[in-house]
Amino acid sequence: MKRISIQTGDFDVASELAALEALGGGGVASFTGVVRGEGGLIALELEHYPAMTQAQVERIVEDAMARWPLLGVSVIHRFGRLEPGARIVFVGTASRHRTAALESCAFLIDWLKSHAPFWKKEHFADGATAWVEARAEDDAKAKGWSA
Amino acid sequence: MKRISIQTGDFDVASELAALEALGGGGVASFTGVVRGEGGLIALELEHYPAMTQAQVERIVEDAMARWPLLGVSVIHRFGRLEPGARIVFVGTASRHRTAALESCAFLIDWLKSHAPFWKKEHFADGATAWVEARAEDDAKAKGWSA
Amino acid sequence: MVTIVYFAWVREAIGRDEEQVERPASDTTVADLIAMLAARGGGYAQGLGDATRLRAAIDQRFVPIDTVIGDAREVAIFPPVTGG
Amino acid sequence: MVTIVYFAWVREAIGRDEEQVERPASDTTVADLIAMLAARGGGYAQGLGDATRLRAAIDQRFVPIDTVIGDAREVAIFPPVTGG
Repeated sequence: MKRISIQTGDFDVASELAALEALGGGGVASFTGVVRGEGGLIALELEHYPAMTQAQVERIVEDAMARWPLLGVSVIHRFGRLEPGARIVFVGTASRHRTAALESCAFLIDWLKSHAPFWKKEHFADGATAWVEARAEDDAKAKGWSA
Repeated sequence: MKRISIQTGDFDVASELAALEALGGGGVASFTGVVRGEGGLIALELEHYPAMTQAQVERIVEDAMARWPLLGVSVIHRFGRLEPGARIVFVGTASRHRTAALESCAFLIDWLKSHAPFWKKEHFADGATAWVEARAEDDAKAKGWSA
Repeated sequence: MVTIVYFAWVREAIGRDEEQVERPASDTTVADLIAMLAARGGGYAQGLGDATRLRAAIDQRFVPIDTVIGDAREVAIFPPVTGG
Repeated sequence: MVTIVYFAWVREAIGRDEEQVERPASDTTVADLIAMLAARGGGYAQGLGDATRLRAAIDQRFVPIDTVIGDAREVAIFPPVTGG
């Protein structure tokens, strides 16, 4: 099972997990990213490169499925305006091996952070806005997987 | 938030995750273990040491919260008779740092596999039964975290 | 008296999940206790005959099998755990 | 002609998300193209003036900034990504 969705709307984590559980692998790992509302942030605006995003995420998922014995992968990434508490991203993986499920989930979220063509703009209560700067740390984490 | 439950009934993964997401950390990781129905298995019977289990899991969760900057941890472990497809165990963690959420989730499930006082008995379609043998691999994984 | 509790196939072999035994000398180890119980023969010999396959807890804490029992109230004897 | 697409603050500085430009010599690199565009001044200078802050994709594949454009149909210029 391979499910990839780049969408504006929210998603149902329970149904994603249920689909992964139903694959019979025995182990399902997930990571969900949520907008944090600190520092007066009132919204996050996510822009992406539509012509590239889906294909890019497909490749990342294929990489993960080649690297770990996975029965299923689900990746959902939202774009548009998201308020604090809103889900941004979901990665779910199913495997017979819990380590494969957990590691591939970490790999995919690291990769999305550093290689998926998304950009985040912060909107604050005082009207200020700021584009989020990429963190060298994220890049280093994603590179760590290429060893 | 710290939630630990040792129970016979099923649980609602969505509500566990929603509670973790609501903590505002931005990152929620989870692992769900499900009974595999292969090799003619018709049920798994989980026995545990009630006087010990809750306290033992509490200590493991405290260890994880001391080691990683976690906002919340949820651990659910079922016992009794479980059929293929049934959830056995759930670990959910919330943190501001995705690596902390994912690593602590892996740590907790490794620890539950090797240190929680549960024993599994397999029931097969032909009437045969067998106690699951501990795997040296699980023990090694849990030991890996003590470094 | 000391309470001894058994789990999994140890419990099944012995045919009971708990019993009281006379408190042994305080320098008795769990391994010694296992040997004493195994000497009863039958299901005890079957469930407790090979201490290398057994693990233990004293008063709900895992301990190495050569730990002395001291003033323990409850000693648990079981195979390696298989949770998760 | 080559399509150039911009994202995030590069797009905001330039004030457009896409444009067509005359196809440059095939040995032109993305860095060369960025320098040519930045020379237009104004928002272009602001968004493209510091190539060390920029990343690129050619025909929807990430490439190092010194990659030659060749017969690319679409060149994308943007800041380091911040997804996930």
